[in-house]
Amino acid sequence: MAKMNLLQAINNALDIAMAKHDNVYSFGEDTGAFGGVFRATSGLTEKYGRHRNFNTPLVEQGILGFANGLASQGSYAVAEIQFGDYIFPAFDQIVNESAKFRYRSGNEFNVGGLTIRTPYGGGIAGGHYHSQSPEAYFAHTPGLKIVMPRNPYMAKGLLLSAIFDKNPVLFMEPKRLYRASVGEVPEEEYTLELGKADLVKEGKDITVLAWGAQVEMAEKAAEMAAKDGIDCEVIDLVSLLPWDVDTVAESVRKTGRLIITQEAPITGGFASEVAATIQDQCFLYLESPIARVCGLDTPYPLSHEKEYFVDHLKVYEAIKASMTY
Amino acid sequence: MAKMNLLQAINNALDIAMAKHDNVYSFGEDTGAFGGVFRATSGLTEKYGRHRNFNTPLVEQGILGFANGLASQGSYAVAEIQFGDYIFPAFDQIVNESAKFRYRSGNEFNVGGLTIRTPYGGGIAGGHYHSQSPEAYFAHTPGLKIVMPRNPYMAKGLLLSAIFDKNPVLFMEPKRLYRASVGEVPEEEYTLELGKADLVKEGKDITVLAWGAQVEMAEKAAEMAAKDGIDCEVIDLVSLLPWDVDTVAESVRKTGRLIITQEAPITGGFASEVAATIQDQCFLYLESPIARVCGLDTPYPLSHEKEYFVDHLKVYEAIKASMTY
Amino acid sequence: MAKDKQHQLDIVTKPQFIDGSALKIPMLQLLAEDGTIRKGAELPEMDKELALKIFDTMQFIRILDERMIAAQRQGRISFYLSSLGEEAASIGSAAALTDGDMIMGQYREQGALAFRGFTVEQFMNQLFSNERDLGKGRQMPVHYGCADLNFMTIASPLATQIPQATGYAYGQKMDKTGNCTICYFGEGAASEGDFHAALNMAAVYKVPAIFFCRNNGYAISTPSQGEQYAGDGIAPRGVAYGMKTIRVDGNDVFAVYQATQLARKLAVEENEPVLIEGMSYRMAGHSTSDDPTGYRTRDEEDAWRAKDPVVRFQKWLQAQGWINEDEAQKNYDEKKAAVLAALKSAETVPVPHIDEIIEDVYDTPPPHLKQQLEALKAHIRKYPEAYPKTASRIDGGDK
Amino acid sequence: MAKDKQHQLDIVTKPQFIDGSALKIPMLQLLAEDGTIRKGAELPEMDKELALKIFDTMQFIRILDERMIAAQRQGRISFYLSSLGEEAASIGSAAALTDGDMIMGQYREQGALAFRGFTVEQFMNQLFSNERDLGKGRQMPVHYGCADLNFMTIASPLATQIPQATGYAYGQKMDKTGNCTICYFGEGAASEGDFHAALNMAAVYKVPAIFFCRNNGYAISTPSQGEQYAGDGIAPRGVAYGMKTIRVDGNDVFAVYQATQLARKLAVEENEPVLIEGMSYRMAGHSTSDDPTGYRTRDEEDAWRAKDPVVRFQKWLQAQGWINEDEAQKNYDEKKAAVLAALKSAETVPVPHIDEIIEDVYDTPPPHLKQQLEALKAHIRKYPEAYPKTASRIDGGDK
Ligand SMILES: Cc1ncc(C[n+]2csc(CCOP(=O)(O)OP(=O)(O)O)c2C)c(N)n1
Ligand SMILES: Cc1ncc(C[n+]2csc(CCOP(=O)(O)OP(=O)(O)O)c2C)c(N)n1
Ligand SMILES: [Mg+2]
Ligand SMILES: [Mg+2]
Repeated sequence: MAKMNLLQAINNALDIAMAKHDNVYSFGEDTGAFGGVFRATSGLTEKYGRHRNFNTPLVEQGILGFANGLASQGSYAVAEIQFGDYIFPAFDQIVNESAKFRYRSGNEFNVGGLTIRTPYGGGIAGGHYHSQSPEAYFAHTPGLKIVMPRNPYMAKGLLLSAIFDKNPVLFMEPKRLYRASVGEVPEEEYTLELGKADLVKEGKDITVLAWGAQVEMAEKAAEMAAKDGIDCEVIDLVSLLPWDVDTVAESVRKTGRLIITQEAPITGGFASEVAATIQDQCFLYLESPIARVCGLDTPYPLSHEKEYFVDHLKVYEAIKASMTY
Repeated sequence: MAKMNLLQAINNALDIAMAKHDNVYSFGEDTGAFGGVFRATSGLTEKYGRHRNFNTPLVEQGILGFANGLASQGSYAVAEIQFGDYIFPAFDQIVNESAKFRYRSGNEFNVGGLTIRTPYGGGIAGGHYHSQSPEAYFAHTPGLKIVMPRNPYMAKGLLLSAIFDKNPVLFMEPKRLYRASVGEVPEEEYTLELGKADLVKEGKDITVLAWGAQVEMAEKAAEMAAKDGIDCEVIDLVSLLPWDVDTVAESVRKTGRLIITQEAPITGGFASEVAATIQDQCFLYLESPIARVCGLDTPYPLSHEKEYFVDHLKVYEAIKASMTY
Repeated sequence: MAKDKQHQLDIVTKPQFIDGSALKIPMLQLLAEDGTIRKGAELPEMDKELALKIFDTMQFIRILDERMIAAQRQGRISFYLSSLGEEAASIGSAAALTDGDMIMGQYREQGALAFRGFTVEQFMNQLFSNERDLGKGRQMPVHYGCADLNFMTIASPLATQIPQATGYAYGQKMDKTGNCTICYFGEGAASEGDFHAALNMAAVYKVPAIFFCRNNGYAISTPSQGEQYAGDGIAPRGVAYGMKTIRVDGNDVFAVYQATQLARKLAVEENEPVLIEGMSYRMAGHSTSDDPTGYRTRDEEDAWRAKDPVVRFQKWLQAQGWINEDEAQKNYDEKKAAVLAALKSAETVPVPHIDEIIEDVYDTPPPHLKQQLEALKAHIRKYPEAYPKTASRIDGGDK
Repeated sequence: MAKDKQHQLDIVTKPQFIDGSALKIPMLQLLAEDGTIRKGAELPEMDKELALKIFDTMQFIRILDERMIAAQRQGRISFYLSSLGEEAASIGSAAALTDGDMIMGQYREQGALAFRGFTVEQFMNQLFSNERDLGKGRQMPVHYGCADLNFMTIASPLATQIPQATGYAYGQKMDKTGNCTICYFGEGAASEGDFHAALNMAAVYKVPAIFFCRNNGYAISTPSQGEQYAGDGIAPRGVAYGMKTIRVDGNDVFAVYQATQLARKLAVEENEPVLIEGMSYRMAGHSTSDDPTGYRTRDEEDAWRAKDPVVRFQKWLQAQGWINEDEAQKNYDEKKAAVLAALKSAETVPVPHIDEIIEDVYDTPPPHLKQQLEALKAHIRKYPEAYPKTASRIDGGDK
């Protein structure tokens, strides 16, 4: 075990993957010898050479096009998009290509070796274009997997799973926690199963569901609620596609109440998908409406970041409201 | 009044808009003198010249980039994307640019004059890439309006509203109905309000909600259900962003039951947003879980199109299941 | 002119705007339109066997295209897209490659696929979306693909395969396969951002890729010159990316063959990506959904008919004494019979079993897809007459 | 060489690959690095008033950049991005335009904005995201914009403004405004698909647009040569699109001014879009988040320091007798004082009222946004200490 922050855990997972297989490649804007603007890929060029960890020209659609081709050739392509906000020029390559590659060819070809890494989320004074949480834009896309770790331990195990998973995986890294989240991480290789939610804290009164950096807000809110005598069950969804309906539904059948919190704007967010599914599956168990605690339906405003941010206080208030419905 | 099919109604709306203002421009791939692959823009070059209705080079991101710039200059830019399936290369220009143009500039600049027209939907033997219903990909984007007409009358009135609306509007045309849907349409200019749902058929037992071409399936299913003595209220949502929560909620408070049907895959679709919101707003009125009748979570398969298609039978079965819950 | 150190640039002191006229790219032609060898031209080596295989493939594709357009008109298939007039471009280039080289096409390269050995049955199974289609009937007609033949499955979104070719070739280079990737696309698709990304990245990474632009004058109804681009076609862009570039007469199978052969050498031996622009003409409509009389003249079409690549090559073969009219006709008739037979047979093969609807979304179907399939099957069982193609076999053991 | 009718192409019979060496684009330089006029060069007309306004703006931008980097280090603003070394490119080009011409920048063109008349207070209000910011404090520092000055609001996504410039210029042409649009972007951004779309469309539509590429050698840490592109920079691409193109020394304000002046004439009078590539160097880090010692050498930076555009221009001005060292220093000190004063004052202005959070998403806030605002305000009222910047004024009448 070693103490690592989330960035180090990711760097370590990349290192292990590249050591394990010669045909794991890591690339993106500024990810070469410089190691990326967040330094997630630092040291990799030194260790594996400039043909395995390298800079790309500044073109996200090209990064994903290249990555799709490389993965279809049988390699493991780990592409970094510098900020989640800049993934949209690659939207077509991801949604129309990566996601449909295997299906459309009848499994003659596939891009299972593809992993897309990108930092996402707010709370770092990034304004409109360095704060977005675009996961829901991708979650409507059969063929993709989407994973969002909340801490270093999960990041390493999930990233190793993602890289070697036989399907294209979008791996979204909570950049607010890159350095802020520190924890014990095994130094050797290990994997964590994709598609499984993680029970963060057991409780009996109400279920609070989150993913990525937002789990921290759920936990903090649960602590506040505990002082009011409310026993929250906190679940980290971990994977958004496919997502672990059973774990969430089972918890809600037990607690009878559900709060879902996400950073992204509420309308059309992934919280809506969870709410729609759970109201269906747990209809007879629900004691109050499923509440979504989410970003406003506006772009991410710099000067009102604190107000916009879905903090623990907002989640806490929603817990109380649900309990007293 | 004149009999028009949906294409003619759209062509007529474009004609009226271009006659009304000199700075209404219509453009897209093959939309020039040829009139577009569906002929929605036919006759416009003849009437308004090749500088007002014209072909673009084959580049969707360029079409939208150009359109954003033209709209920001104060013109009305009506851009056609040949198929909804090919809108994704323009995703960045729409989601990061059109939608945020006014907000990010503090209203110094805006692209309110932008309208994006695109045919969408399945049932025409189009396979993966001529059948998609991508509305939900855009519905998570504050700043956009999204409108989907179901018939010629609505298409004309809504398109005229969209073109002159002060916000960027994504106008999605049900291509399955381009020629199939025929109706009486006033020949003069008229507009229909954006953001308002339309009550297609009153009923008291259950609410069936749809938009675009799918409204036809809701109506047919309602007819079948009527024979079983089930009185359906059928609502056309018309606008997805912003959407008319009140009309839907009011109906569900009356009927106690809601079916939402969409062509797109179920996970992360717009039906999920409606279900999440309505279970919250109508919690105490619901007599059965809100049911979503949607596409499978797969790409759109050609040879199983009939099976994949969300037809009236599937909606009808869902109505019965909800009534007997 | 002095040199600027940092940029190694020549320095001038008078402002001068440079435009397309600074870079005129000529067109390689070896076989003249009348089937004779151009003065000064030297044909690349091509033995009789290869020459006849090329011609054979050309004939086959002509027949296939013709029959399937007819089949579409008869309502037997939903859609077809012909390569009439462009056979030399795809077949001549494919002939210059080895079987291990990857082919990534746009959709008008049935010639390259046939040259690789895709059988008439395989073509038909795809065109009829039946259960024997390698693509499991999921895509529209002409979206062929075959891993065994290193022919990447065609997909409708334009230009997406171009940066993918760069990535694929990167993998080939790193794996030291000794192979290259050829990527075909139209001059229309070259307007897409993906084209720009692809060629620039290929030049930077020095990958063994051949980018073959079929410039056939149209993108559906949009003429290339002046409406798709204002410059001298696509070739100058290769030069701008610092990539070796050549323009050929796309209707001259020898020019295509020679350029591709040399390009392959540059790609595989020197990791130099190459751009080839083949000038040709789309003789038919864009597809069966299109009627070109709406946007071009008969005269223009006739002018190009005189440049027919198959006729031209046949003349040369006959002059060579490698084939005569009767033999050519006999081959034609045989192939036509084979096409008709395969068509009839493929048409009766059922669509894939309904269970296939959820396969290949992921490597194995996750629980939610299995549930969705079960629900769908229950529904089909309830209304078998509404889903006739799959209902009868839904519970059969023939999956 | 024969001509092919359809394509007007020269025909050759020997295969020859063409590469970047076929098109070498020189660099226009009028003012040598030592501030003297190059032999053979003729300076464009520039009166004393304009020359001093340009120099003034250069000085101001230097001070602004320097002070704001310091302010960021002190934690007074969150982010800053300097244009050190590239002042001649943005100011020299802006000086060649009229006030009615639209400017669309990337983010390193504060010089052009200052030249247009953006006041030091306006700069500061944006940098401190306060309620006087024209952009209502919504975007990160340096994302300036001003409709009155025809300076489009900067946005972070790279290259998106390039096709927008094509569209904007199309509108100008159709409205017969007699104006053009200038669009700035880096050589890194020129790799994006949007660049390709923009220039090709501009050439096809013949719009009055000037595309000004600031080639400053880096995109964050990525060096241009060999990692961003393999060709001869960005200029050859203009030629490939059939667009008039010129390359200038971006550190020579006269070369920039002259090229832009001529480009404007082509754009406005002949509807000829123009590509200008200005060769320069990003002297500072990419932004305050960046430390360039990780990817480049001191030596390289020093070599470029010798080409400083401001020093060079000052030397010329002094030789001209239009300014002397003392005057320059005095101006400098005055500007510095003004910058410091504006900084101090802007820093104390509050952020926009919380009601602004839902404004401008649409032209008027729809009901769901009003509800979301009300809920947010109720929440802030409950926890005022958690939202100190807005809580105190939440119910004040000062919106
Ligand atoms: C991204 C995308 N946009 C639009 C289309 C619709 N479309 C199909 S083919 C075509 C024209 C292509 O022209 P070109 O690339 O020149 O190839 P050609 O058909 O001439 O062989 C268009 C616009 C598409 N398939 N994909
Ligand atoms: C679409 C997009 N991708 C990535 C980024 C992150 N980014 C910001 S600036 C930059 C480098 C830009 O380099 P260049 O265009 O050369 O301009 P310069 O900074 O050198 O002036 C990058 C990669 C972005 N802002 N937008
Ligand atoms: Mg073409
Ligand atoms: Mg740069």
